[in-house]
Amino acid sequence: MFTLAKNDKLLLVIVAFFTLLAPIILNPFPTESAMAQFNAGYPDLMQRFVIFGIFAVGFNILFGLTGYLSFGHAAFLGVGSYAAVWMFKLLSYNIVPAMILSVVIAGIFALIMGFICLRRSGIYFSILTLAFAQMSFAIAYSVLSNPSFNLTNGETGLQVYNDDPQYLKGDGPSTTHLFGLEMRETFTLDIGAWAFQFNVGYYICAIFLLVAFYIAIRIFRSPFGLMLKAIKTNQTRLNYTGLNSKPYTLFAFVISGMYAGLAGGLLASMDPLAGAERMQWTASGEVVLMTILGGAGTLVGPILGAGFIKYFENIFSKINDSVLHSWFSLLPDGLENAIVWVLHFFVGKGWHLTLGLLFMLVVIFLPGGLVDGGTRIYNWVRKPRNPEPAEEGAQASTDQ
Amino acid sequence: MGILEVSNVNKNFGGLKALHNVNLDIEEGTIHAIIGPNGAGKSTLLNCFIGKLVPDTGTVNFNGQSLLGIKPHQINQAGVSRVFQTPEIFMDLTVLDNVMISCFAKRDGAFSFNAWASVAQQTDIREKAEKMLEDVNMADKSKMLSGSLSRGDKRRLEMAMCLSQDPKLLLLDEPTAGMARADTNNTIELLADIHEKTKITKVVIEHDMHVVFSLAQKISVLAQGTVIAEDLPENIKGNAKVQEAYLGGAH
Amino acid sequence: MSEIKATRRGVLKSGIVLGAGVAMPTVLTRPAAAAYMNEPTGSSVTLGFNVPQTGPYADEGADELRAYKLAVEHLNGGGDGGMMNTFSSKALKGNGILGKKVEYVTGDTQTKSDAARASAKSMIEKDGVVMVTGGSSSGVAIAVQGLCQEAGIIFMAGLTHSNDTTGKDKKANGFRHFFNGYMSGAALAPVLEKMYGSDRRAYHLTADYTWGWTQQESIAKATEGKGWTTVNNVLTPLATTDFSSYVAPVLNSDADVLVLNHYGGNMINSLTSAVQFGLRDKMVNNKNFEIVVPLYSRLMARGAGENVKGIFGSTNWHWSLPDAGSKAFVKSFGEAYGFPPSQAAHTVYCQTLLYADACERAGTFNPCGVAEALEGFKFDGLGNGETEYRAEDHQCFKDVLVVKGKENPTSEFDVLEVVEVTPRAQVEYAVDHPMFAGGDLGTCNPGA
Amino acid sequence: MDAILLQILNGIDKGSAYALIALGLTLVFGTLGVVNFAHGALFMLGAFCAVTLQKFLTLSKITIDPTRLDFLGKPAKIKTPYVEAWFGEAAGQAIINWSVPLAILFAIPVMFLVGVIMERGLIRHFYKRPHADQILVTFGLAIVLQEIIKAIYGANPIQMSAPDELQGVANMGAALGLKLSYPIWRIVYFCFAVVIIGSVFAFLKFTTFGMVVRAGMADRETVGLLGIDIDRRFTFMFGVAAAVAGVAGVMYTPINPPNYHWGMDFLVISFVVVVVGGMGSLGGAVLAGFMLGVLEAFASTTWATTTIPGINQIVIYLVAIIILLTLPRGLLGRKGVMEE
Repeated sequence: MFTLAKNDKLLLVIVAFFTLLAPIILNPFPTESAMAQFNAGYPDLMQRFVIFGIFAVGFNILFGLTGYLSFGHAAFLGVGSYAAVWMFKLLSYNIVPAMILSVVIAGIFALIMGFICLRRSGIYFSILTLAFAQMSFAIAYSVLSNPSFNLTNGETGLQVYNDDPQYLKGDGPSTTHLFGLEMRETFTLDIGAWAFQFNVGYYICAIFLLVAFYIAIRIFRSPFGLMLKAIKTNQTRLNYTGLNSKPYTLFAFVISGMYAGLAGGLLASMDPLAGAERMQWTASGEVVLMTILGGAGTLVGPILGAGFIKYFENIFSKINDSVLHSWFSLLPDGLENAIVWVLHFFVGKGWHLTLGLLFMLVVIFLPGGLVDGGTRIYNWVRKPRNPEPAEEGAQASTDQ
Repeated sequence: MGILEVSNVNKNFGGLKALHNVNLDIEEGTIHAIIGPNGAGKSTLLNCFIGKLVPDTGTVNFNGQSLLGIKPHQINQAGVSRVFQTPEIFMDLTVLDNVMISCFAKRDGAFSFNAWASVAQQTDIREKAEKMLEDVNMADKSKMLSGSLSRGDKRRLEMAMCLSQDPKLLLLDEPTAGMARADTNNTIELLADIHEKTKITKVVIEHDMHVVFSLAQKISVLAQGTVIAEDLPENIKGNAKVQEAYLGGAH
Repeated sequence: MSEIKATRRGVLKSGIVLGAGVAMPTVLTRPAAAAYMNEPTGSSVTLGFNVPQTGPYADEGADELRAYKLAVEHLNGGGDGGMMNTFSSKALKGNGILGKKVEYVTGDTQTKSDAARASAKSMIEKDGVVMVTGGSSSGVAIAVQGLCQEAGIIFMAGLTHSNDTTGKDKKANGFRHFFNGYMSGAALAPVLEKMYGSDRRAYHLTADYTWGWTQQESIAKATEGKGWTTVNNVLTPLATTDFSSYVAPVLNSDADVLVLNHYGGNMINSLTSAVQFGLRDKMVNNKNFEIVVPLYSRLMARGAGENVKGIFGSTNWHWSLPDAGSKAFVKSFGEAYGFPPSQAAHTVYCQTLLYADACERAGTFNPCGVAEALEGFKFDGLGNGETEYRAEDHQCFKDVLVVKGKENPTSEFDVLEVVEVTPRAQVEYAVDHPMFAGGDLGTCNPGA
Repeated sequence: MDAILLQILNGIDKGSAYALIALGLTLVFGTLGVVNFAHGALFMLGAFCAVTLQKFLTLSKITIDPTRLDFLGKPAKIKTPYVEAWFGEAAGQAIINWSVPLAILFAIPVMFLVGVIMERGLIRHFYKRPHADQILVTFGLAIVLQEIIKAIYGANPIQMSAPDELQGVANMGAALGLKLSYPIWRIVYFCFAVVIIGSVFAFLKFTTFGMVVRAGMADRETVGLLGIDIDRRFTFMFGVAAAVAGVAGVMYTPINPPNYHWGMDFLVISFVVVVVGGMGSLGGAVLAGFMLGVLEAFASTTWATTTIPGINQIVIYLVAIIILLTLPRGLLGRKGVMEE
């Protein structure tokens, strides 16, 4: 069934290993220890890791392969979320119809937007998607949430109310579920000082990620994927080779839009609320950051990038001054205060600054992202005396 | 009836007459060179063949089908391949991938949503591409990134990409421009060799006389937007009008 | 799935089997099934302070955080005790809550519902908090309130002024101390009538989102009840920075009052534009043109600078109030940080104390017990006079302050002056009032 | 009639801000071929130059006045700005009163330097990299700059006032018999924008330096071959672009109180303006700036919003999309700029 090359199979197995054991791997520190601050193995964050991983993997199919930089992909995520919540409101909390509708709607939306935006390329394309994203946000935030026609519930976010019809609900659970299996059910396994949380919702997301990742590998290795890479490299040649680049980019756009819709639907399935901020252009910017940070055009890069940024957003932002003080409390007072004073610009509420700096450093020094960094370190460790022969570099960039 | 028929083509840019009543008839299976001094209108004419420019009047027919105003990929799918002045290849991909893309375009048409199959398992395409690379003596470089090839090899690769599609007509736009003498000779040999094997019709636009006279079976001379002569190579050499155009012109 | 009947975040009884299967002798289970979500088992209890630390309301968030820290210090017996000394309920003893030392975690809502819910979830799932509090925007408060209801912990809302928080989006696990749009209208209208007369024509500029609409509706209804006419209501996009194209048409209308239903940066910008266009010096229908900003915040009034002078609005609390509770709070806050607290700081401080007190009185952290203790709870001494947490919708009912931008401020904090303390009876409304209808409180959820 | 004129004025005024930002942005596009997502942040930095100068001018000596009490009932601290102490009260107050216009003198060198440092330290290394990389690195820079400003000045807007003499409204329509009054400072802003735009154009048109830059915009390599150090001139132009954005920010502060988020707020719109105007066309940027400003003002009228609900929120993007689809190179774009 898995007709993958050996390397790809290995990659899939590694990703599967890490995703399935994430609840353990991400919780390296005992619950009561001071380092527990850095544990990321709780359901909500793990869900976000994989959901945004899916989002970024999809975005990478467009950006990484064809080089078209879209600043509007958050719109599809938002549309997917809205579609899913509407399914919860109208049918029941079962996530299956919600997931289907969110992918379909996002796909249709992407088809329309792609059809228009892809008539231009380069920076013009980016600005067009930016304009579309801002328009969608404005429409969702207020135009479509007026009292007479409330499709999005504006600032508050679309959510399920007790008096919603939910025609198919019957006696079913009143929380999101997959044929009765509730998303929020969590088994906590205590081993010594550690507590590991195995959450149903997380594993559903993880399975979706693995499927999405598998599909992405297939696309990367397919003739279709090859054509997309060719578009990035040289559109003129592509056209004179008898290939029509338009449908290729459009399909890539729609596929990545559907990935975003899937991510949006999952987000709503884990937490049945859809807010308009999800559609803002800065949210699109975030997925761009993820993809670049991890490594655009590589298979695992986007997942790494998504994990990295979500970790920052959720863990670094929680390190406040009193936490800092407790870390350095052994130092003399003056020194302690000085260190805390410096650090507090970078953690807690200053996490955006750290992220911005980190991102700049990656773009400047590691154009291939974290994956590139990893490859360089690997090569450096493996062959310290024989620095990068040309063939090696050539191989690396095509294999990934 | 030739394979490519150009009749009464006129093209003006503002007040400038770029092409004036150009008539050409390219015979199937020949190498036909179009020469002329700088600014004679060679590039404009070529652009009319490939849909980039639409002439003000006149027709360009390939196998009876008009080429005017249609998209590059349609022209290619109709059987016209093009080699550029500076090699246009997929620099970020391997040599083998480059040729395979051409083969896919030949097999699957302008678009095919073939996203589930694996490139590695398309054995027919791979074998065809490998065979093609062997034909142009590049089999040993198939795993290299094409961007890292020498200029001569890039040209060779571009040629391989075009030939792998079995075109009916091959347009070559100054195929040896900017090449060292050795590379130029290699390219001439390659072209001659290919022509020996495939007999594909070729239109070469060139101003290197050495290349033209080593290859062409027929030559059209363009000057100031008009065809001033069309004849066999040996006759062109002695043509007074041609000499005047070259000596009285830029050189 | 029903065979493995596990609690939502609880114990894995069958996990022992699993553990034993993997042959790990060190596997321990948690003590018997918890009675409710995140029941504190050690010597401490953790509260979650979820405030905007980045984004447009970061300064409010920072002030809220200061107040939270102060409240925790006071609950644990530190400092001068602040309003604990003036609070009418004497259940709190300065030894934490129910003998457990109070600890806290902080999170960043970014003033986005998504980020706020993510942050609250991590507090619940990772840090095991029993209560989440905070918020500086109604959208965020409603989103987090819904989450807490589902998860089964108490939510003590911070700065949220939309009618919906305790109206159509009310939840059994959520409680609001802050006032709302309806109360602003009810308190402002009589003062406006007194100052500007009953024959006025009002032009509304309204931020185009949920909070703006509910406030506009409330103010329009209340002023129309006093004889005013609402000439026009123009919705302004949230992202607007230059309000000139919305303010200019006011010049050519026959309106003589401009009501700005804006908050935060929007309010500062729209007010600045209105003043620039000379609206305040204008005479219409032989009356002085007036501007009203229904919801005031001192931090924002400071941003608008000179422009707020003489402009009426309402607020939940102000540091210049003379009662003992307010004085005690201003003193401990001022001594700790060097400037007086904002209304956001005040409301979250009260919420923390009220929660702690309810736990003490209920004798448990169980959300259902706490909710019961808060429902219908009457208290005094927290700076707003006699106050009641209404059982039916979990809204606090208390006096509302009508304030005015001060003409001659004596310091940079002295921007607003209290014009009138509107008594509670005047701002009260029925639970099924149309502006609040459509919601369902539901039942309390202990999460287990 | 009055209402329409007023909206045109509003549109022109808004448009002058758009035009000024877009002018600098397109200068950078045209000369350096760099897509600068941090350009909005330069506008914001300029505004905070004004804030900084104001803070600096109002740096105060603190004296304890035992006769007055602060909010805690302790003796109040009275602040007297040092400028008043040094220059005398009247002169000191006048300086503080005129701090915004004065800030231009302060902002020009500072912003020029910021621009030069940015170009030398960062942008220079990205000329040869893809546009996507340029967008990304400048996007990162924009985040860093705004976070630094937030760490220093907080998140709330900071009130800045125009000099007393330039506050209030001018009755412009009196001569024409129209009821048309308009804030003086906004008129000042418009005139200021015209002067800045005019001098940038004149500089490019009539100075040798400008001619070389324009030639470089058209064909960088050829100019380089002539032995002219085009790189140095481009660095200079980047500085100029930064300074233009900076002074635009300075003068905008009395219209809208600045906050750290201005950069991102103006970023999207300024790119839309540049693209609508035509990439690399200075005239196009100015034209598009004014055009979009006026359009936005009209879309905000009650008439427009009742006809098409929400039109005020989307009009600019809608126009941008339509223009890009019908006029591929924008209003006045040149062929071949930024086309991959």
